[in-house]
Amino acid sequence: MTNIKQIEENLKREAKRLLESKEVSVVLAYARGYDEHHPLPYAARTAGEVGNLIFNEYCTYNLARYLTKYPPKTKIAIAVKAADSRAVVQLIQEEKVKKEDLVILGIPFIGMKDPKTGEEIDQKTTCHMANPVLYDILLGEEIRDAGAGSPYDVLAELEAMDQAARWSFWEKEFSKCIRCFACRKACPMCYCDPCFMDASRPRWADKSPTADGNLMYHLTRFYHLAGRCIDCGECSRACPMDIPLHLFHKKMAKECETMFGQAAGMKIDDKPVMVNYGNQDSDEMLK
Amino acid sequence: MDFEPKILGIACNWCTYTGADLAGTTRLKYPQNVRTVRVMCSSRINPSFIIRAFQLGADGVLVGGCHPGDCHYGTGNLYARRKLAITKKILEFAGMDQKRFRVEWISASEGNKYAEIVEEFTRDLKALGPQNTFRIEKDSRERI
Amino acid sequence: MSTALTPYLEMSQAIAEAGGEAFRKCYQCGTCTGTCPWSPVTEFSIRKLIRLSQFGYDGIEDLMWGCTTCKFCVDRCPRGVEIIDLVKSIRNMYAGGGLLPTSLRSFVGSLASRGNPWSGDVEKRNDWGKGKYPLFAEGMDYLYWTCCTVCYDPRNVLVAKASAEILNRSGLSWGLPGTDAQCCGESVKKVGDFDLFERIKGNNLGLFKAGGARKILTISPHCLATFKQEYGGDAEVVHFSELLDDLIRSGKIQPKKDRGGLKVTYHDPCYLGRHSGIYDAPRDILKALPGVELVEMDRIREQSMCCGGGGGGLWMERAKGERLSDLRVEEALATGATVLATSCPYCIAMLEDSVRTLNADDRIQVKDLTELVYESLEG
Amino acid sequence: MSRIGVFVCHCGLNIAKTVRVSELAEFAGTLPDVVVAADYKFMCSTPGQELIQNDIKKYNLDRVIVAACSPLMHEKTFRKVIANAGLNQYLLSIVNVREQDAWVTDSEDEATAKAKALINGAVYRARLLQPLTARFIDVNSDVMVVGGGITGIQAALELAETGKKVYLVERNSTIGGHMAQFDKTFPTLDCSACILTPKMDAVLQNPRIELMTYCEVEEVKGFVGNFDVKIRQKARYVDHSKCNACLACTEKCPGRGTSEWDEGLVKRKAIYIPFPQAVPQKPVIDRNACTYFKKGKCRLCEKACGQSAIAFDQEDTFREIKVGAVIVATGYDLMDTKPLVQYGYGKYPGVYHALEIERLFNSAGPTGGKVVMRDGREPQSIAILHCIGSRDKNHCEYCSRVCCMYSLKFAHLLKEKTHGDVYQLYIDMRAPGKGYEEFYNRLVEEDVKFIRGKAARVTDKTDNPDFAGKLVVEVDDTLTGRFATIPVDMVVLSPAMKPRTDAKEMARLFNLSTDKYGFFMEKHPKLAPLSTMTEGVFIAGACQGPKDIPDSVAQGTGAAAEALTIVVKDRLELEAATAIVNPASCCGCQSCVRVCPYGAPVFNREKNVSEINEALCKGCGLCAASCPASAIFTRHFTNDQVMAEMEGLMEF
Repeated sequence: MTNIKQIEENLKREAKRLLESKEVSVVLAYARGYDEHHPLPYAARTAGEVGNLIFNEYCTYNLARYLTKYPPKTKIAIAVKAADSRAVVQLIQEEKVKKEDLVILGIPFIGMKDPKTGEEIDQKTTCHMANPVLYDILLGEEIRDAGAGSPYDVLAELEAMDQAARWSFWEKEFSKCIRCFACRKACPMCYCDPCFMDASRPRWADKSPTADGNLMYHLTRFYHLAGRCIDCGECSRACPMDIPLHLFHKKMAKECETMFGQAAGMKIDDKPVMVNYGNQDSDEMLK
Repeated sequence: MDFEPKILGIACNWCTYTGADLAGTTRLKYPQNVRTVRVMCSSRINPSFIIRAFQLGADGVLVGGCHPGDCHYGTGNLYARRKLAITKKILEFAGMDQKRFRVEWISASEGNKYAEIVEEFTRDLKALGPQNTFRIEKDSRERI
Repeated sequence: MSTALTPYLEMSQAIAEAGGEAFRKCYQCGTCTGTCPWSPVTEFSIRKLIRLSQFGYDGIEDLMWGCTTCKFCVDRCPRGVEIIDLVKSIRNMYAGGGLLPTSLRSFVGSLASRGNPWSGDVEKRNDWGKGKYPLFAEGMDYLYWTCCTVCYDPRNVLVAKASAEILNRSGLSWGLPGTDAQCCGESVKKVGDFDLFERIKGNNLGLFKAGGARKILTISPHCLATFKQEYGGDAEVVHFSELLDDLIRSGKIQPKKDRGGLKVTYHDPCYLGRHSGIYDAPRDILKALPGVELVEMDRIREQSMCCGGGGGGLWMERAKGERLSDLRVEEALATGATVLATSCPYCIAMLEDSVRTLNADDRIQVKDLTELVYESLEG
Repeated sequence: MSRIGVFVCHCGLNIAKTVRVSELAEFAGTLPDVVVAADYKFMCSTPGQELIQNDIKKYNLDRVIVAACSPLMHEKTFRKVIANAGLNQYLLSIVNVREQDAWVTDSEDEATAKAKALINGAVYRARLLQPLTARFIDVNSDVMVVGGGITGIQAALELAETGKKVYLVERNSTIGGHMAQFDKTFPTLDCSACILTPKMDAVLQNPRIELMTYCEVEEVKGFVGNFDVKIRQKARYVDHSKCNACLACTEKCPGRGTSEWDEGLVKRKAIYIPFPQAVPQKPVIDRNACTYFKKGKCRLCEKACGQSAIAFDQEDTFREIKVGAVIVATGYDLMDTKPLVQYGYGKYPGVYHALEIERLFNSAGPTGGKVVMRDGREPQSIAILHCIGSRDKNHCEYCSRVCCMYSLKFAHLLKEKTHGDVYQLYIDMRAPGKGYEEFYNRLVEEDVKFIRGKAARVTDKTDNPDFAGKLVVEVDDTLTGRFATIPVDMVVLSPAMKPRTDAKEMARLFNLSTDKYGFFMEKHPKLAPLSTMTEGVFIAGACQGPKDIPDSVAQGTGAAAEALTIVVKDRLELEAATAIVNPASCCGCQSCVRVCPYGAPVFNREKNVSEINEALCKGCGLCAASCPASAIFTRHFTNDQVMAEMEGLMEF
């Protein structure tokens, strides 16, 4: 696997070339935060600003969420890891961005670390893939053996619980929610503005973080992300109260894969599962 | 007085609601625990409705739609099937007892099937007892 | 006194409660009697029996013992009336009160005392095998449930031997039930003695569970149908013809001896065909025997003619000319076949009886599938 | 704050018997925002309606709740009632306390408690109802009739008489349907051709009927008043504009095809007209039987044709036709009797089914009207077997209604033409129509032998010497209670009437639903037998269920009248409950555009929001449920209205 420093070099070289040739007007990557372990998302607009770019094991942010914030037709280059590339594919599927406006810099890497805890994160929270699904330029060699086990193994413990135990688990977790909406902010697929939570007719949930309001917010978001979530784990990392939201999203991704035979963000010409139907969908899933 | 479950029925106007009417015109007798909301198509049902129904204290939710292929709007219930399937999985993973949420395809000519399902569902729910998972006490809930 | 009929509705209510309420669906169209194999040869009319039970008119006693539960009428009834259940429930009302016809009292008595209908000595149940074959033990592939008829009836003992020899050559691990095994109880339930049936069933189910039998192999289709439809145990039940067909297909049993163009016709036993839906396995077996030419009779498969042995028929006295097995033998002779093959001990007994009474033993022989296959192995 | 009026109907005793109506009205009065609550014996009657209208004015109500029968019954009635009292017709909520409450329980407490909960839900919902104005769309005044059988012909003629243009689409190369195959019709024994061909000719001559034979419906788009039907004109390989129907081509043709018209009893040429009085009387070429198409040489018909009308290079062509209403009259098929092995159809040549016998009787049929069997013999004894497949749980559980009568007709014709013995094996002789019983009595007097018993088996194997060479029918003669064997030369089966084999596809084309046997589903079996759930599409004749010619003709006329109610108007009021996008909330995810079956939502590229074309929107609400930002309001079923009703229902 290409050494991380080498990837950073390649990133800077490509960013400089793209900006100087005006092929793109902005390069989305990472820059130093207040220290090495806490990088920040960074938009380099001129060749000079490329110097600030860095890439290390802590650059976990999913930059795809910024693609929907730029006005249409802006040419953007974006550095994406495996999971982030699936987010880009999903956005293209939903026609929120156009492939021709993007230059995708793929980063094949395993071993990202969670800035908060410093632990390695790939097995537990992400989609377990090493190579980006879609890229124009690859900033390192492709990784052959992506390691055994499926991303859904981590669900075994929760799935083994009986319903009452699972309910008390989630009830406790949701009660911690302070409605800061960081999870919504961090998610590349949550681009609705205003969100259903901001509606007042009907008021789906009360504005203050009451138990039932939290329940409605999180369960509805799980539904909105079903078949669209690319399992990057950013929502849990962004959550100040450490609610393991990624587990629920992972479970939904697993169910969608088994029921509809399609994983999110894998192929550009797929249609998102919830706005599609299969004649061969069996009624068993309703039993 | 033993426990009488409250079931919220959401029925599609063209098939299940008409089927329920047919059960009435043929004077079939079935328990009166179901209160039905009529919607134009089973695809009108938003998963948030189901979550809200359980929050409002429903002991069971019965969604009724046309058989796949019979939908008055063509493909409405095919989308609904996926939406309701994922809703079932959300409820299950969150910890709601699976037997409290039923989705049945009941056509306009299946009055007896409607009556049988309501009877069976009421029996199951009586065994399960009241639903206290999502229920929120009435007083802590302001009016919409 | 007037010959007018008056409805005796308490009787029909009682029949309904005993499990025969299906008579309410009948609109007396006559398909059942038209289809019933007994109609051309006897006074018996199943439609009349249903009519009488609808109103509780008297005359039920004269008709109630005519049916051999061959299920032909049930398959054809346009109203889906479960006619066999009705016949069972009528007989239950009479048998319950001990009003069995004399010819049936002996076999029911023997079942009650010895657990087999042939007044056979309980200890001698497995003596036909002369100790050569193993008893069933946990972990074996199959519990080979030998029906009382193949244990005690001299003619059918040959079937037991042939089948045992085949199993020995099949490479499967199998064993016989102990001597505490009893009849599957099909006939006794069909003659209406439900309590005796429940007792026997309890005993046998106990044996299955105690022995830890996962797969049960039966030689008689009556055991097959009763175990599957009435016993409700969780073990898998397979008929000998189904297993034999697989064994031949997978090459574990290779019939080699050329039978030199032997003309064989096959009689579908009602409990293997209509009751259990097995039609092709026996035919594939016969086709796999070298030098055997299978010629089919007119009434076969779903439309097969009953031999008259089911539902207690084996023990009922039938006047000459009123025996279905005679007609069946004649039909077999008409095909020019020299062997009438079948796969049910009751059919073997009935057809053998008819071949003798029609003294056609020089023109045709009755053989069980296992015997034919066993003879083909000897080469 | 809204001012709600609640009106509880007794419906005579239908509701009042189990729901304590006065207590219900009283309860309704105590609910917040309910200004008046009353109950009355018949709310839908004129006094009942006036009661509501007076209360609207007296208490100036702005919402009305009627607790009565199902909204599917009288919602439209009560909408007119409050509209006439000046209140917008959508400010109404119907509570179903009859079909789904009073009629389905015997316990008064249960029924009343449920009624209270239902009313409470309605009050919650009523508060949020919005006034809606109906929309109007223009209506195309033409009508399409699909299916050229007697029903379709009748409908087309009636509509053309009123001055409307009619497109009559028929799949076969001629109109006339099954009726044209018959020789006589019961009970009057009219010759079928004599009463049908004038009507067929009238269709041909009528300038306002465009006859489209050898055509199939390919695709249907649009909605009531504006259907857009794509028709496939199958290649005839004969240019009908040039052909003068001299039929010289048919003499020379060496091609051999099985004649579907004669039910396969006989062969026909490759270039053919099905029967002499076919309309149009111009031939078509059957590709599978034509030597030119199979081997590339022949073209004898081209040489024989004086008008050079033969066109081997013809292709299927398509036409888009705009109509305001559609009548589907696609008729029936007879059940295939081969699977009923016990009757030996297909095994014994002497066994015929009903349509085959009709062709034998028909003078234009394969045997010129003489009853001659496949082996050339004239039958001296015939058995007609009723209920083959009908009234049978294993096949078709329904009674096919017409077989008793046409079997009687067969018996008469067989008696008349063969002077032989005729047996009829029936379960119940069903002769309910005008002159039907009299026809049955006439047949009894003509010494037809009626046996009350369903035939169980037909076989040629018998050991009775004097049955040799005969077909033996085994039956339980239930009147004598004895088993009987009837030796006959010929057996006629009266099979069940079934929907067309492609009824499912036809239903999908026109968005119709079918009942569990495959017949098209009417809106209401008693009150709306000809209309369907799809507005503007009507059904008539045997495609809706087995029926005889008089009923089919009556339904053809009825469907014509119903279609007329739409096409006489130049503008049509459409359901107002459609969906609308709130652009402020739309996040441009286009889920609605992807799911809508009618293509109503369109994505506006500049504003990056979806907009809904209300003319195409049917108000199903699929888009609203798929919209993550809940930016779409389906009028009359908005999110807050549904959730409010749920809250009200769950309160009690």
